[in-house]
Amino acid sequence: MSRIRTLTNGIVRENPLFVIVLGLCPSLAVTTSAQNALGMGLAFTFVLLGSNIVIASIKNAIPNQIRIPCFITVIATFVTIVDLVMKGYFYELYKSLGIFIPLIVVNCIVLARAEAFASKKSIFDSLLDAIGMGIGFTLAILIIGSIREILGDGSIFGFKIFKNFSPALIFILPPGAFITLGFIVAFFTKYLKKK
Amino acid sequence: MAHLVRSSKTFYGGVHPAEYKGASEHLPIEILPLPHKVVLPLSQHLGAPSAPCVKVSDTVKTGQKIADAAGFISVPLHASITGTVTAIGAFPHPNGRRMEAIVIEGNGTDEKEPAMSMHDPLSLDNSPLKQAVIAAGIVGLGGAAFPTHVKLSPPKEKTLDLLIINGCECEPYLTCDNRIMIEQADRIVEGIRLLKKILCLKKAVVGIENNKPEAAQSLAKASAADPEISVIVIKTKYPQGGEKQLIKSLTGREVPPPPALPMDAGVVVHNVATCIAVRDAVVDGTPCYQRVLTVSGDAIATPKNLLVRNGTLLSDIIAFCGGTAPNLKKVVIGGPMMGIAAVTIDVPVLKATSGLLFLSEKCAISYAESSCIRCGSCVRACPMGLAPSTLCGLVKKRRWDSLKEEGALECIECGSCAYSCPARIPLVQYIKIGKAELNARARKK
Amino acid sequence: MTEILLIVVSAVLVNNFVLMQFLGICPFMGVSQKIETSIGMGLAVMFVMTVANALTWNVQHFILTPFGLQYLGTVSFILLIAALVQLVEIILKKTTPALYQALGIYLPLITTNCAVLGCVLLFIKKDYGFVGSVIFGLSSASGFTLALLIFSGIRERLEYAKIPALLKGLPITFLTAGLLSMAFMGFSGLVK
Amino acid sequence: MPEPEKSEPIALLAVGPSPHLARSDDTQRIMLSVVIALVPAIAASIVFFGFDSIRVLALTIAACVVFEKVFLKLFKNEGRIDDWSAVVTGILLAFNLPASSPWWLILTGSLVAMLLGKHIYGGLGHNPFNPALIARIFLLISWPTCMTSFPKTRFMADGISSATPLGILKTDGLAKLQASLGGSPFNLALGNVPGSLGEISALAIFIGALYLFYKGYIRWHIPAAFIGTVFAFTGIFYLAQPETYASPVFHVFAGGLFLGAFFMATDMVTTPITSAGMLLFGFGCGLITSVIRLWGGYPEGVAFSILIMNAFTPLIDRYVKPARFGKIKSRKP
Amino acid sequence: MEQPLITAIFALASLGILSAAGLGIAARYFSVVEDPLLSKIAEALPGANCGACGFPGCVNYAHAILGNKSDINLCAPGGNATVEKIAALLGKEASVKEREVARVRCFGHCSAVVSRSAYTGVQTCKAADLLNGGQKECSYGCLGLGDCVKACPFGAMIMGENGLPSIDEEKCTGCGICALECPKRIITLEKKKNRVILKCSSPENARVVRKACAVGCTACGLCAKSCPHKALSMQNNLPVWDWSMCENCTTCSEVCPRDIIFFDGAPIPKAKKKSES
Repeated sequence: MSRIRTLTNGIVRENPLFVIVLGLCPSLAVTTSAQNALGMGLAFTFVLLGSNIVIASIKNAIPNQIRIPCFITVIATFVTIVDLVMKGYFYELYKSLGIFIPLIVVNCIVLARAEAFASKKSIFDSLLDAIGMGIGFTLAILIIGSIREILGDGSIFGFKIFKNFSPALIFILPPGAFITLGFIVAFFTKYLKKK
Repeated sequence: MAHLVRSSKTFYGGVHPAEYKGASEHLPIEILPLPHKVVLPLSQHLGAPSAPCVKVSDTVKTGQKIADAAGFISVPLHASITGTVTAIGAFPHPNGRRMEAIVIEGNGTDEKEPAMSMHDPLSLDNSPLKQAVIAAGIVGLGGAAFPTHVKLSPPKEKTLDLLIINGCECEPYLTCDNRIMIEQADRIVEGIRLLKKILCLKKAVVGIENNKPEAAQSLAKASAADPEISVIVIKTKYPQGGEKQLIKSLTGREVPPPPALPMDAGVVVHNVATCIAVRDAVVDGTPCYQRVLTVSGDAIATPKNLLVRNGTLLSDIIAFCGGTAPNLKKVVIGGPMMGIAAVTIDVPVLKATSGLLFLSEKCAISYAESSCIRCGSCVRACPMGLAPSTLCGLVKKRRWDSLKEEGALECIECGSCAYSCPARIPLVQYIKIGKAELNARARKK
Repeated sequence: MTEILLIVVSAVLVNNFVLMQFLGICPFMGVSQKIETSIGMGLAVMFVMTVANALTWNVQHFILTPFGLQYLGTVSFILLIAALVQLVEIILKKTTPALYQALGIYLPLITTNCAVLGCVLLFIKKDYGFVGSVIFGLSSASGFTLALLIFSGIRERLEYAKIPALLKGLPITFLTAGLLSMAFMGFSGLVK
Repeated sequence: MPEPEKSEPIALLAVGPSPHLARSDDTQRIMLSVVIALVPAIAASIVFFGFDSIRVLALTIAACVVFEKVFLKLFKNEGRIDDWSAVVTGILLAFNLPASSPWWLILTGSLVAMLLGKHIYGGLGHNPFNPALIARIFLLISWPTCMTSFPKTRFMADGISSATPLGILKTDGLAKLQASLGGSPFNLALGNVPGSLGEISALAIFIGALYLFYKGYIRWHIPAAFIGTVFAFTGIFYLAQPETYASPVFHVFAGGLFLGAFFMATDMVTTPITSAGMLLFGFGCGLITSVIRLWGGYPEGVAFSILIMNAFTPLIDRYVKPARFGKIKSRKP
Repeated sequence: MEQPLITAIFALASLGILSAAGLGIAARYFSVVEDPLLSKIAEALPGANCGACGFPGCVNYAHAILGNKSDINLCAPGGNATVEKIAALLGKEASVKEREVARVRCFGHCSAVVSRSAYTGVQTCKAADLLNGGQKECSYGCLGLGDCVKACPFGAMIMGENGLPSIDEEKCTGCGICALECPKRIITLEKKKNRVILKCSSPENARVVRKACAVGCTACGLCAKSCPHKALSMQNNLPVWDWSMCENCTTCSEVCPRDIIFFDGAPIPKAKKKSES
């Protein structure tokens, strides 16, 4: 029961983006299309998964004072892996995500999960947590990306969905990111409060 | 020096409310018949309330002292009619609260307490003159009710060079000062010369707004004999009669923020009505127990300028002025800008009550506060260079430290800001709340 | 000269870190509640970013590139920045406690400020020279500070506003940032 | 329960704080005066664009008022619908639209103005940005083609749409601009050029603004500083390189400078409250406008500059304060 | 393949060692001694920053405790748990404070108290009181504009429909902010175990009270006379309890002719009175 809860925690109740409101930079910057958002979400999930597992397994070996630098190093390693893999196999995506792939290093969520969860719990729990949080983040960022792509480009995953619709370009430009996220967070908090 | 000078110098800010003076400015002063009963609150001035020196059922004569000053910033109180003391206790005060007062029921006569008059007081030393002012219980009759003798006793280290006489009467509706300047200019000038003598000053300036040309002419004529008194006619603008604003307009000097006083700018300011009270006290030996006030407004049958005894109840005055209209909505004691709204008409007039306004629904505004649209009217209207809208926000948000930094304590509560606010926000009230809180905090420390 | 001017205009206005590039959003949202704190945070970021750029430029050009280790960039830069921030914190605490009181509390926030790392990665991508990198760091941080300052001014004013309950807190902050970003779109095209 | 012993029932006197007088014009009347002041420009737009202008104006005003009502209700705001502020926003928004605007553009603009520009902040008096300009920029960024193709006025040679003088200057250069203007500065001042509804006729705007000056609802500081800065700044570059840069007179009368300077940059809610602050605000607007016009990607910078200075307003208000009484010590010895 | 790997390891390690060394040296030469107790005390406090202790915020209170400038039992919201925690930290003996709650000493609801003017102005008690003592005839009673309700940091007060604030004694922490906020000073902190309260604060005589309010205390003295434990005495036209003698017996509440001596938040109903007599 509690394991399931650990898994689902990150999806709605403690959604990293809409509820805890962390990791804002990529969720604003790379959500110009649903495809970018999905790519970012998966890359992020991979890093979270890897770092959570590694940190959970070596947590006893890390001296307490320097745990944060150690965490960062671990995270940075996985980020570098993702960076290289994407460069090699998904070059288009890699180009459009730009520096936000290496910037996963300083994404507060990853560090926060390492500090608050992986460094205290078992490997399996950390794995579940990472999956839950990863899905939560990916879903959230996908929602933002889809909304922005539909409104700003009239398409989703690159497919045009409306005829005779002139999309509002602003939504795939920076202001649209803030405005979309603002309204989503507002409705999400309202929805949660009612629950 | 010419006696009648026009000056275009003025202060920053201020407003131009409609004057409403037409109803009473040409009416000669009438004398209100002796009231049957007067209620004399012990607190008619700023400072400690006077201490009663009569008992219930004592008989008193007009002008007899019935309460002593309780400290330096306090004044004695005198009976304003002849009769019997019937009660000493809490009675409704114009400020809305119940305050200690002495009640005298008149016997219909007006027997005067024997007074000591002085012949040629200007040849005397100034100490007996000052004593006469203290004994007469004179307060600033312009409305502030600050004990006059305190302003006549400057500390040694302050050097003064000018006496300013305030004949601005900048509040709308009020015309009593205008009338006394027209009708009793000689007495005012006598008073000015006594004040100069007491303060050891050579020069005096009377400041009058340019909407009272008759008063200015009359005073200039009366003071023609004294080359050291000049009459300066200045722009009509509210609050031209504010002490600090008047000093600024007449001399260009700015009194520093509190606790500095006008004395720090080298001047002392007295109202024209106070000059008459000083003259009466010194020359005739008559204490301060009556004054001229204006009764006006659109809900009173006949507006008047009246000489009334201290402690007369509003109801008696209403009766003499032919009663109020049925649509009476608000009774204001004092001027419309700074006066207070009375809760009942069973309150007495005080030494410093300069007017009684009876307003109908049409003239009495009520504050239906809407959102501030940041038009800046209040900022431009504030004669003290404050930002009332900011102060109001800080009071609402309870940011007391910032409130003090923004100068809330310098506010003179003239009402220019609230008058000019299109969103009808009672800015003065907010600032007063803030000031009260700041003062309470200062006392605690 | 023109080149440097272009770097400055580009970093401060056209490609403002916060409003156009989405770097440093977390501290931007976090410490923009009061003007005083945003000034403190801004100064701290300006200092750290400039020094970090100077340091990492050297690391990049004298260690990583010669040995063909560019792929280690992310790891080594984040380590350097973390160490730098902590070093600054320790030194400030001892030498100028007053400054520490004013800025010190923001320092831990800077480590995880993606603006600093982002700035480093960007100047490497753009292949600026040493002076260019330092100027880029300083002006990017100035752009961050400018946005922070404006934003905190607006937020201080919003405290007096009647924000609908639904939008109170973060949503209105995002929306305002969006509108501000919209206004800054006017500068686009200034630098091609 | 025993009744309190009441004295004879008399109507209670109203008791409130001083002052007991207030000036006669309240928020509602101020807004109404702004509407009246906009009438000359409305007339000019109808003269130049005919029925299209009426269509755009009517639709925008109606939409703004309806959205105002909806959001007041939705956000449980006690604000008043009859304060004319929505009408003012509506007219100003219409003034920023081309006469050929399709209905959906107008509705979206009105929605954005009322929601993002105003009601997310709690309505009248609380918005940091000018609502009409928020909508204009939103539309400009979203649908650049719609917002930059303007029908020619009824007095121009042919009826196909074209760019504004500023647009021609930006894309085709100075020579083309001079050719298109035909050498007459009157067309520009009068408004016989392509442009959005309200921005074309500087003259009509100025007449309306005079009324507001007379009423004392706007002050000279912002318009003077704004227009003055644009004139001076573009003038310097014109003097240096007259073959590349357009004359300052052109810049003053072209585009939305008059509309912006007199009606948008003087919006009380979103601008500084002190005179010195207003001068600073106007200067900033002028500077940014000139920079965008001369070197930016957009041909016109008035709207952007006002929005950016709106963002600076809280800072200006905080650091530029009125001079407090009592700071001058002019005591003669 | 081996060569770059070794360089990589070497480069990273040297970077790490360099930064570590720098930090180590800095930590040694620039160390600042800070009392670790401070942060512990600050953690023990609830962090509501309500100011009930008289200090601006919890951290400042922690400073004061540490500097021996203040008692440790001033934190009302934290209650005894906090006092014990801090005491444990300081090694002091906890002087436990008795639980107090705020109570309103007025029952002058809308239909009972006479209005004397129509007030238009800032709608807060403080503003109305400052202007002229308030819009009600009784100058000691509740003004009903809800300053206390707005001030309560714990949401323990609501404005009743009768124009009087009511206090949820479970939520009330006894911080006393409402008492300070009330311009009429009619909210007082009472020990929770004392279940009786007089809902009137007017020291006026019966004639004045009757004129102003249908439920004001007329100083009839019935309560004081009938108290079986002699716990009541009349002072300033109001009964005063001596809590050391009060047994919470409800007699005073039953005899009160104006039903304003409340027991557990309500007067003892008349039905009960009759049935008992």
